[in-house]
Amino acid sequence: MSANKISQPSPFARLWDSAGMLVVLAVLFLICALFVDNFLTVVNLRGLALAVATIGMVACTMMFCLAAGDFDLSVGSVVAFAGVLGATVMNRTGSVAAGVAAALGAGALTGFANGLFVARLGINALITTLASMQIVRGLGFIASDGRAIGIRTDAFFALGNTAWLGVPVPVWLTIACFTVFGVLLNLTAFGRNALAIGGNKEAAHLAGVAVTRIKITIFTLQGLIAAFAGLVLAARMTSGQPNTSQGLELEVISACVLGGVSLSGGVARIGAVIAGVLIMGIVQNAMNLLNIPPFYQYVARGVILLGAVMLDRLKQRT
Amino acid sequence: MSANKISQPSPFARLWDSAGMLVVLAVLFLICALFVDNFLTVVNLRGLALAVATIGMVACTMMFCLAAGDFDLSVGSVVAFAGVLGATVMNRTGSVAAGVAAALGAGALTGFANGLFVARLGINALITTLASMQIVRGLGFIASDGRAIGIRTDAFFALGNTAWLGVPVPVWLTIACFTVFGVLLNLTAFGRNALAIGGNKEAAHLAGVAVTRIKITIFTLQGLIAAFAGLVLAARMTSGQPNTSQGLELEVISACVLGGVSLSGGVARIGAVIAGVLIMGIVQNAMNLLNIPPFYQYVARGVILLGAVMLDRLKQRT
Amino acid sequence: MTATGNLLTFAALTKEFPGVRALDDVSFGVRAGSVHALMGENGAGKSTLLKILSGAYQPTGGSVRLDGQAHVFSSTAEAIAAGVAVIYQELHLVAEMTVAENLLLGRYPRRGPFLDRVALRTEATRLLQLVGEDISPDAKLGRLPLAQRQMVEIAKALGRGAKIVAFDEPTSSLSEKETQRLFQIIRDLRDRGTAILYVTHRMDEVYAICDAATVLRDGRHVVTHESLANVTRDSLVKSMVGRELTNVFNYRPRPHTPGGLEVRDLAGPGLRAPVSFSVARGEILGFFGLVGAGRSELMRLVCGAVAPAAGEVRIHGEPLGGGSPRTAIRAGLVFCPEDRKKEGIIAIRSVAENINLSARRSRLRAGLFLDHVWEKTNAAAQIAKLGVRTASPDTLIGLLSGGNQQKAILARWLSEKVRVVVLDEPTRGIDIGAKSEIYALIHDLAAAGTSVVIVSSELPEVLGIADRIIVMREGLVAAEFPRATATPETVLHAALPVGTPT
Amino acid sequence: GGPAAPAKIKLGFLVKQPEEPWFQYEWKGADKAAAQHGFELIKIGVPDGEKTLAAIDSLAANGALGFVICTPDVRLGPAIVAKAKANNLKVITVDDRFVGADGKFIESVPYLGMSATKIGRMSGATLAEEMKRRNWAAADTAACIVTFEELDTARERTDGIIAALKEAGFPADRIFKAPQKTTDIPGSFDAANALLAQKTGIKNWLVAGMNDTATLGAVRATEGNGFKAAHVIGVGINGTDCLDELRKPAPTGFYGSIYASAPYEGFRTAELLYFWVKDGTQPPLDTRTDGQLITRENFEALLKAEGIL
Ligand SMILES: Nc1ncnc2c1ncn2[C@@H]1O[C@H](COP(=O)(O)OP(=O)(O)OP(=O)(O)O)[C@@H](O)[C@H]1O
Ligand SMILES: Nc1ncnc2c1ncn2[C@@H]1O[C@H](COP(=O)(O)OP(=O)(O)OP(=O)(O)O)[C@@H](O)[C@H]1O
Ligand SMILES: O[C@@H]1[C@@H](O)[C@@H](O)CO[C@H]1O
Ligand SMILES: [Mg+2]
Ligand SMILES: [Mg+2]
Repeated sequence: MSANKISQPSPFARLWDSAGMLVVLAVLFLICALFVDNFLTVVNLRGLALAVATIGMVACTMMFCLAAGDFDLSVGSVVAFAGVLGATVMNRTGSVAAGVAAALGAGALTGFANGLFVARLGINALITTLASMQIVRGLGFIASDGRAIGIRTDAFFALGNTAWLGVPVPVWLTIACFTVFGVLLNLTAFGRNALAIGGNKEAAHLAGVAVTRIKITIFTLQGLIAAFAGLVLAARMTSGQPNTSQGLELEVISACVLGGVSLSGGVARIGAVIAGVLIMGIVQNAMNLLNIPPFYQYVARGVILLGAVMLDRLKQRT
Repeated sequence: MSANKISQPSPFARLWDSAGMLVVLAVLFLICALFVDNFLTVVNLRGLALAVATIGMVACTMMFCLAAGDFDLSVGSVVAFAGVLGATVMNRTGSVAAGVAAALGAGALTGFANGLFVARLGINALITTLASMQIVRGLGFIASDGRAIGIRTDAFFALGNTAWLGVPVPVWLTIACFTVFGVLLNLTAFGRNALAIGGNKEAAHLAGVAVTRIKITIFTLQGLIAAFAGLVLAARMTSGQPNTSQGLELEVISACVLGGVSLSGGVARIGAVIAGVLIMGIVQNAMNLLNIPPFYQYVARGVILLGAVMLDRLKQRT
Repeated sequence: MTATGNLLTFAALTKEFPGVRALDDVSFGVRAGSVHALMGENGAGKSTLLKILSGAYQPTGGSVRLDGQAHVFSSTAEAIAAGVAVIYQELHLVAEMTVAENLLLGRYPRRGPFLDRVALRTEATRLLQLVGEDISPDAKLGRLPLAQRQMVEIAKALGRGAKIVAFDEPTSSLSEKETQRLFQIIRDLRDRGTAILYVTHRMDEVYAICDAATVLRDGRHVVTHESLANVTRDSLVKSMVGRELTNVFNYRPRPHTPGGLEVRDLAGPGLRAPVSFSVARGEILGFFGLVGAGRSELMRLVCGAVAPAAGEVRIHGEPLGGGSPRTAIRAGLVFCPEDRKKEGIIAIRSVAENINLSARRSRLRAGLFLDHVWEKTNAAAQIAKLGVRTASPDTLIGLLSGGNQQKAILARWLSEKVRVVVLDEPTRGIDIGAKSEIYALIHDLAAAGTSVVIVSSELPEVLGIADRIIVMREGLVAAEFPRATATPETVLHAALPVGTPT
Repeated sequence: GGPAAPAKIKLGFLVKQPEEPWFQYEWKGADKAAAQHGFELIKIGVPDGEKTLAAIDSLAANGALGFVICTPDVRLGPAIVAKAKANNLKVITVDDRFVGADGKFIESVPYLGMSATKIGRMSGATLAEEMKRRNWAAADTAACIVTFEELDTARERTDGIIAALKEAGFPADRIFKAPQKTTDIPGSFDAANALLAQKTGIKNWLVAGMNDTATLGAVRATEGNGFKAAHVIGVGINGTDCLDELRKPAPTGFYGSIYASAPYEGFRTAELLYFWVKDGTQPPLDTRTDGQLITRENFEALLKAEGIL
């Protein structure tokens, strides 16, 4: 604990404090723009945006989970299952709407079950969502017999493969998620209550916050959005893949934590989450552009992850 | 917040409370012994014990990490790296001692670095150990060029492939780990201090407990034991494999949590950890013996995991 | 001020936090074998001074002299080694561990490489006896009531045999009996030559055990009285608050209308028999009792924090269904719990967030969106009304001084339109000036027809503010006194266990 | 090249499991082609569908004109083809052939490799032959096939193994699957161990799996259960993870591996793509390579010739 200087913090320091990761993001972006060939091309930026679409959507609700002091490891499985289920139902019925509804329903149901176990029965979130991660992954394999299910309904591909104003639809959908959940976090009582629960569950309960209901809602939304992301991904891939998105949960949680969301609850900012997601995406993209061999990519990813948090940590020294 | 009884709990309730998971374990064991063919054979029990050896050893130190309120995601990578490094050094120098020393040294160093970042620099444990998980995994791939490195020094195989009193050496080593770390947790000030740090870091710090030093020690031990487990694994497999033990971290953490170790720190019991490890091992073993198809195994694993915690949770209602 | 004869001297201490100067050039000395009161309003800097003494904070300027040597302790371990023990305002205990493990935290006895469990238990038992607590050393700390936890905290610090002991509002969660026991301990320490620094907001305590007193205001040193013999209460208060303060309680009789809160045959954990009572509209009902008498437990049942085993709660004649704080609040019953750190504040959220948490419910647009104008104005208004000392409404509440946190939590409940207010130890840690303002607010609430229940372990407070007093003892209602017949003697007597000589 | 030299042609090489030695060798072969013909090779690992699509985007951004791919899932074919077309990139598939939404191979995309089923059949046939050579009685013998059905190509290979064993007359009821939970050596070790605990009274074991790793783990399990090397025939696939095993001074139960030439496949596909991009030479649509059995006796010579040793 070192001595603190008084005096009003300078405007720069204030910006740095409230937006540390955004600054790190900006610096990273600038470095890549200057030193990585082809980084700043329309094609690449579009690719980059698409590459973070799934993580971005799921991160929105994960942020809420973390804000309320929980987390959800089942998201990767739900993404995969939603794709498989959506594909199967669409192929059987020929109806896009039926496939979408089935997938979203299954996702929401998974989330609701997670919520029930965690919030109502008080089962640890790690165990609960690790269990549902396995169960849902297994169901995905069973439903597809372990093979990708090709989708034959052309109408569905539009969701993944068309663009509007030059920006692909999945990217618009990600932006929409960021907006909706940003608003939910900052401008509604729901968001504030989630943060209060994460900050001090007992105090929130005594202050009349409906702790159980809000937690269940958050988990349900998490399942719903993961399923939605799974559908978008399936549309992009024109197939539902039962073994896709393994490890997504850790990527999403680290993007959030990198963005400064506290693992122990009570602290969350949508801007920071966006920054976290983009930082991870840019690092991967730049490494691909620079043709760094995969084994070295592991090392580089780790080093950069650490570097980013340490840069952010600097703000507490200034 | 549930009701507190003023009356003394009955002896049965006390046993249940302190040993809930051990009871679950006993019941599970009994069921398998009765209903699963070949479960209670020497061959199978030996296989079962070997199957949980790696998880068991790593769980000992993970328990300490969790007790102190942290966790370590890098263990799987360290296991793999230690095997690869040990194998490479042994092949190069022909000396088992040199290989073992190199692997243990690298493991301890990784743990020490994790500890420094988490305890001294205050970087979040998730980010830190996720980063080192990637870095160390990458180093393992680089060192081995992605290939399994076969060990040609016969002397080393003894560590993995001999038995003493009919029990394989790796199992003895696991038992030794449980004993050492059980003693460390329950009978030393180090163990108590770790729990105090996890229970209330501020209080421990104000009472003069050397929080930083203890945390760094724990992480270093974690790295050391993970490397040790990696060596034993390599000896058993007669090769160091760079992509082994992916996902080990989650398995180990869930075994601990299943055994009742709190994710938020301050609560740990070695008996419960052993129970957690064995429950997970028995479930997997029984499913294999019962020839449950792999896709259904996912579902079954999840359901049983949930079932076990819920059974344990019952104790809070009685 | 000279350092002669002083075991402990603060020399030009300054401590700055971002946007706040908590201490500003503070100097004074504490003699060996004396009890030195440290007084001042909430946020005056008392706890900060103690944390510098203990090495938990490092000063921005100045130093602490022990035996004439200047120190700036860079860690708590250093201060402990130098013979300093501090009992902090907020408890620092590990809930999951046993009482014994907490008592000897940081200095576990060893036998070779191992923990010496026998010595641990023996020493813990000795410490518990020292503070006169009959608790099992093997009990889990988290299961103890607040007051006992406070006593454990005290015993823990005393066990180090320090030559300087500092207490930060140790009695704020103790009742009369423990307080007396604590005073005896402090006198013993003093007689053995220990220098004692004692932070309190209670005037009675200052005169009961303190030999000298220092007053801080806004982080600055106001005065040090080396002897209290010729210092009047009023002049002390004036140097603290900067103005005269007469008639703290300012009691005014009010009309009571029946049908406020009615509690019938309520049963549940902590109560040995069903409890019934009622509070009229406009009435203030005080609950007095010793630690563990069951008052807090009763209130938790009333407000739905714990589901009752039987019985009924009515508000304005309507039965309160549901059994959760949420339904209670919606029916107009609010509850301010006693353990502010655990159940009151959300430390990592802002002051404004903490104030608006509950009341914003009825200000939402479309049932969902925050009314930002209201959020700002309400927080600002409440901060002003209760005099919460905070750099801004956006400061994290956890950074506020203890008393200011308490005020912010009261502000949360005063933001509500209420019919019944249940306050459990509402003035814990609140300075005397603010106390009188809060009493005035309570009177105003009552005058507007609210039913008020106030649980307090401070006898003068209950006697001073309540229209009627219920005394609880060992999970039972022991007696009830209208204001007219309540005297310190009768009330205290009813609270003591049967057969205790008075 | 010098300042006046025209920019080098850039080509991508995407593989599903970059950590596997197989793909490391494929990349090495492709690197050789790049050095020989003077183009630039961009190597990206694409473990799942999403990463594949992202990798194609970054190839396009990087100015590549085409790519060779071993897809993480053959049913990603239509999406990959569409993405390549949108970015004006030429595609050649290696190892695993694209499958369309109708379940049929997409034959319009040039393919080079050896089918997973075929390589599996070779492994199974090798087991049967070696068993015959050792004169094992069918009644004393059983087969332990380590499976990983979560991965489509893995299943095709193990299905191939089983099919070949049956065709060789091995009794179907003595072929046992041991599903591995993870695809590392301990994963197949634990799976085989559980199987060995159930099947008592077997004297000789045939052991195989999706790759060398799977077989190695199962061979270790037989050793742990007291089976001497003479009573175990283990055959792997890949021929890359088993080299140290084959070098061990005393023979183990690991008999040999079906080696397919990864460096050749990498070299050839990269070269074909380069000619296609540069000169418009259309590559053949379907090129098949052969697997070869490597054992303790022949592996040194054979792999030296391949440039792997
Ligand atoms: N860690 C901190 N960061 C920022 N401000 C702080 C911190 N600790 C204390 N302060 C501020 O310093 C001032 C003095 O606080 P302190 O806790 O010393 O007051 P106090 O005299 O003990 O008050 P109380 O009687 O309410 O306990 C307050 O304005 C408080 O908000
Ligand atoms: N002698 C005792 N030792 C330990 N626990 C006790 C004792 N007496 C009561 N308790 C516990 O104290 C609780 C009741 O305390 P409660 O907080 O309701 O009392 P209170 O009158 O509000 O006193 P306090 O001033 O401590 O708040 C019960 O949970 C009971 O189990
Ligand atoms: O995945 C396999 C790889 O391991 C190699 O054997 C070639 O074929 C691919 O399908
Ligand atoms: Mg204070
Ligand atoms: Mg109380």
